[in-house]
Amino acid sequence: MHDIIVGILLVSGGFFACVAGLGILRFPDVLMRMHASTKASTLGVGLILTAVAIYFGTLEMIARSAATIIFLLLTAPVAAHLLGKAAYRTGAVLWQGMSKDELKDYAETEQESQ
Amino acid sequence: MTENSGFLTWASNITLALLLLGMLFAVIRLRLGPSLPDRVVALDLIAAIIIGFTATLAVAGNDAIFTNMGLELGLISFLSTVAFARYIERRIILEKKATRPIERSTKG
Amino acid sequence: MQRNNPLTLLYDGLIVILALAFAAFFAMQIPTIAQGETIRITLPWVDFLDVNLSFYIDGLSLLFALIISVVGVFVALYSGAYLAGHPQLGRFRLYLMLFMMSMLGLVLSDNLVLLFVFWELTTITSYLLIGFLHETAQGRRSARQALLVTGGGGLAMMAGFVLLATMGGNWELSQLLTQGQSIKEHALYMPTLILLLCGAFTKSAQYPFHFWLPNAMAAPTPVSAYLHSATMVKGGIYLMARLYPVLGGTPSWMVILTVFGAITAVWGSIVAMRQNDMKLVLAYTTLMALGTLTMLLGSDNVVAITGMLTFLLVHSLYKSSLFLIVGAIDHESGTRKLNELGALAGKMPITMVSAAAAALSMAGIPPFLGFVSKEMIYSGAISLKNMSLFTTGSALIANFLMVAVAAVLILRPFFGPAVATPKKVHEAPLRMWLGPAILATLGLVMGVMAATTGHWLIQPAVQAVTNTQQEIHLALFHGFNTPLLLSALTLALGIGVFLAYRPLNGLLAKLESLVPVTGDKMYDHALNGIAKIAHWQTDILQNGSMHRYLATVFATIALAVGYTLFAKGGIVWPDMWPQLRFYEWVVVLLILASTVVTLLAQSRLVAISALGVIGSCVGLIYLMFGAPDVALTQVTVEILVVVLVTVALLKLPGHASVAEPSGSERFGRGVIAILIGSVFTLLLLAVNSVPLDMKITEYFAANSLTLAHGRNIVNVVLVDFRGFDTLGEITVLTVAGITAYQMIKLRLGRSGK
Amino acid sequence: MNSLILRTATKILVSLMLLFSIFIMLRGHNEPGGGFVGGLIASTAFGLYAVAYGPQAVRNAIYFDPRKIAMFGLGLGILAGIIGILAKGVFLTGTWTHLGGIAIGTPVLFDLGVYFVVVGAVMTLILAMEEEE
Repeated sequence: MHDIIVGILLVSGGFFACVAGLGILRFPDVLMRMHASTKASTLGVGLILTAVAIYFGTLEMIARSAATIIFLLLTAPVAAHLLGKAAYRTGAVLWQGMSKDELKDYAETEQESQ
Repeated sequence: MTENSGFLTWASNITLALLLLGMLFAVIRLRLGPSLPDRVVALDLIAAIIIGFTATLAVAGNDAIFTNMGLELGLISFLSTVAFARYIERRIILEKKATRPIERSTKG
Repeated sequence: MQRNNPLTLLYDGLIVILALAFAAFFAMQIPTIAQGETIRITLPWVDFLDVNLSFYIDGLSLLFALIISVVGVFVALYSGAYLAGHPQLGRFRLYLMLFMMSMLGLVLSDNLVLLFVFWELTTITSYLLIGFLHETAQGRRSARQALLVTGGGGLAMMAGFVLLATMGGNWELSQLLTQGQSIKEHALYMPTLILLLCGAFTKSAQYPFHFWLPNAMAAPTPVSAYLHSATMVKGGIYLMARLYPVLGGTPSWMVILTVFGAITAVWGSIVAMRQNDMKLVLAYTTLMALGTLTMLLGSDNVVAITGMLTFLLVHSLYKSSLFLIVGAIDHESGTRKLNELGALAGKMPITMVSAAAAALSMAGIPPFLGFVSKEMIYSGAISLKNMSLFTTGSALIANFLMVAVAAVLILRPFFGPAVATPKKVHEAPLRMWLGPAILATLGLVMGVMAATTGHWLIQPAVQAVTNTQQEIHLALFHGFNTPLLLSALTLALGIGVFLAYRPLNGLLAKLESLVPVTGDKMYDHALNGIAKIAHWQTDILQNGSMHRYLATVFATIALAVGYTLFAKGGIVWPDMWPQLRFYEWVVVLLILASTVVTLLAQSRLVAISALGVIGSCVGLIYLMFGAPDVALTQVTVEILVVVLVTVALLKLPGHASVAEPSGSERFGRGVIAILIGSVFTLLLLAVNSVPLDMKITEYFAANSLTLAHGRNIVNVVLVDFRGFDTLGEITVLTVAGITAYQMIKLRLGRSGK
Repeated sequence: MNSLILRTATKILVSLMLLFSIFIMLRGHNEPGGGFVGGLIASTAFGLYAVAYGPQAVRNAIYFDPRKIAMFGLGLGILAGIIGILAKGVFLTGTWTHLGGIAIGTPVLFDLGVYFVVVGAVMTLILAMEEEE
């Protein structure tokens, strides 16, 4: 029973990581690729880490996996934010189909200030 | 630490394969990536997958030693993305100072 | 002449007393050595190389030691007055004393290495003494030239000594002298001879290497008197004489020495005729003397050797006194050019007398020892079995030119028409005329008592050189025989040449201009050539482009390691495909993929980040093969590199894109890359095939916990067992950090780019 | 980079990283870790701080000049060696004492020295490059 849960978690984690890779490849512009990269990968890796925690079962291992997950959850969004801002600022090629661009007016004002 | 059951080894192998497939896609994006931010996104994903990789190895190899690297990588892989982001931003300002028109960053 | 304060007189006195002490000590040894005994003192110095301070006094070394110390006394006395008031007189005394000690050491040492050490010491002290008046560029140049030429010769000689010692099986000269026969037949005889003659010929300024001696006249006159006439330049002669029983007597020895000696002698005397500066005249006559000595050493009969040794003694006496006299004239009148001097006889009577005596001995006029030595030379040359005509001929030419030069040297300045001289001339101070006077009278006294000098001084030396108990007897008059006839002929020709001095000078000038290249020019060409080669080589190897450096480094490694692997047959092809688990295969695949990305990357940053991916994969491999520490370090370093590179690229915007290499260059780099890659793969395969020596690992595994209280062997080894290496590494790391910091700050300061 | 989000994240992360680096350094003797890796992680933490708050903030934070830190590290290393001489007569021999139940020894001191050297050297580089503006 214990193995089956670990196995399922592992495979689903792997699956999400693979989807993240696919996402990066298929999405048209930078910002959308970031969606895939940060969200899917964090989920994938998170699942694998929980699988590890369950597999070993010792307190130390659970704490270590939990710490790794927290670190990931902490760093991934900040990284994505910075990257997005930098990409947008430096005139990344944006997808035509984009419906709303909230950052446009704000970006102009900030550009002048620099 | 008994040897893994058949199902578990099968599962970990599949996960490893999926992870590495994702990594392969990322490397392709790294090659194709029109602009530098695309490439940085690919690198970010590779870092995340490596953490996953070490975790799966811990299960496959039935040894807790692998998790150290994952833990540490989780913390510091963030810095490379930050450094890249800063580079992307600063480069444009330097070019502006050098009064060259902003060419759409098609080349990395 | 300002009053000398008592202190300088004391210091002058000290060095004179030292020289006197040596002279007295060696004089006391004359009786014991004359009976054929030899004194040998050995002090252990470097045992395992069997190099020890062993000194050996026999006839030859005693003769040299006496010359060195006696002439040394008068030179020391003379230089006190000559350089009075010179700011660095103290340093001059030190160099002079150092030279005397090293010269004595050279002639007395028995161990080959010790002889070489003293040989080099004389070279260095001669460099210091020639360069004493270092204000003039000419002084510096000639000092350096003397050092390079004699030093180079010294190195060749050292190689010769090593060969000699291996042949003779012993480093002590006294033992080697007994094995003459076996050494002469030895296969290594010829190279040893060439190497040793290189040393001797450079030191004694023989033909190809003679150019440094006239230039050495830039030294103060007492130095020229002491080093470049009486003692140092005779070091080479001493070496050849000392090794005569071991190496002498073979046809190659005789031909080389006779030919080169004759050329130097004749060439020296011809050029001496043309000189206007008295010191240069004496310098070229010294060349003549050295040439004659070498020529005579090339002979194989005892009479010639006796002639050579007497001439050696005579030459030291009259040449040193003449040099000192020229110094006195220069010191008094401010010039030593022949055409600017005249009628000094009245003003400098005593110097005139001793100059006349020295010149007569030089010309070989009967009562003087010079005549006795010339007679012996002629009788020796005639009785030579082979090349006797050539030797007698060149001896004759050299000697009659000597007579002419002697006449020029004395008649023009002392008795010639009066000429205004820069300084008002009056007799040289006591200390400056005493030396030449005594040396010149010695020449006369020894000439008159030829038999006693022969028995006490020359005979033991001849026995030492020829290694036989040969009786010799010197006499003023051997009856009417061809040598006497030859002497008369020399005298007549000499006076003839003196009278026809003016036209002869023009002829000689033309002759000299015919000579395409002189030693001096060759020396300059050689130096410039070396500089050019260095320049050319730096241009190729260090032209500032990193690609060039890397390419050279990798190419050399690949070729060197590859060749050894190939030549030693170290290529081990694994018999079966490596058994790797599924995911290890995939990591390998990933590394290949990212390598491709690196290769095709346009922007430098992409290349570096792809390399980063390879680094992380390698980190994974470390992890999989049980090296977590290394994996941790590897990955962290990858991240830090990214930070540094992005910052660097911000500072160097121009470098962001990779410069497109040209077709051929790209191909070249590709070839080198493939080469180095395959070589290392083969190397690793070879290493893999050898069973791993588990001894160390077992030791650490066993002791890591017990001795060092730690389970993580890697870190325990790093910090405890091999702590010292880590200490070295962290020092290197600190230094690297600091230097990098300085360089960055330096760049900021200079260009701020 | 004056992005507010980065600054707040850095505040938390840097302290976590420093703690983690000391943790890695201290457990180095028995489990993977040690002076080198600890130092590297600390330098990464300070690097992040430099990116977020600028090099001058880092210099104020670490108070001492990084080169001095590197020198201090070397001093510790040599001190560990000297203790080895005093105690066992041979330079750098590990001497262990039991202080309050836990074993403390010169190798740990040496490891601390290595830690400071790595931090000092890497920080000198990073700050020099950052400040070169």
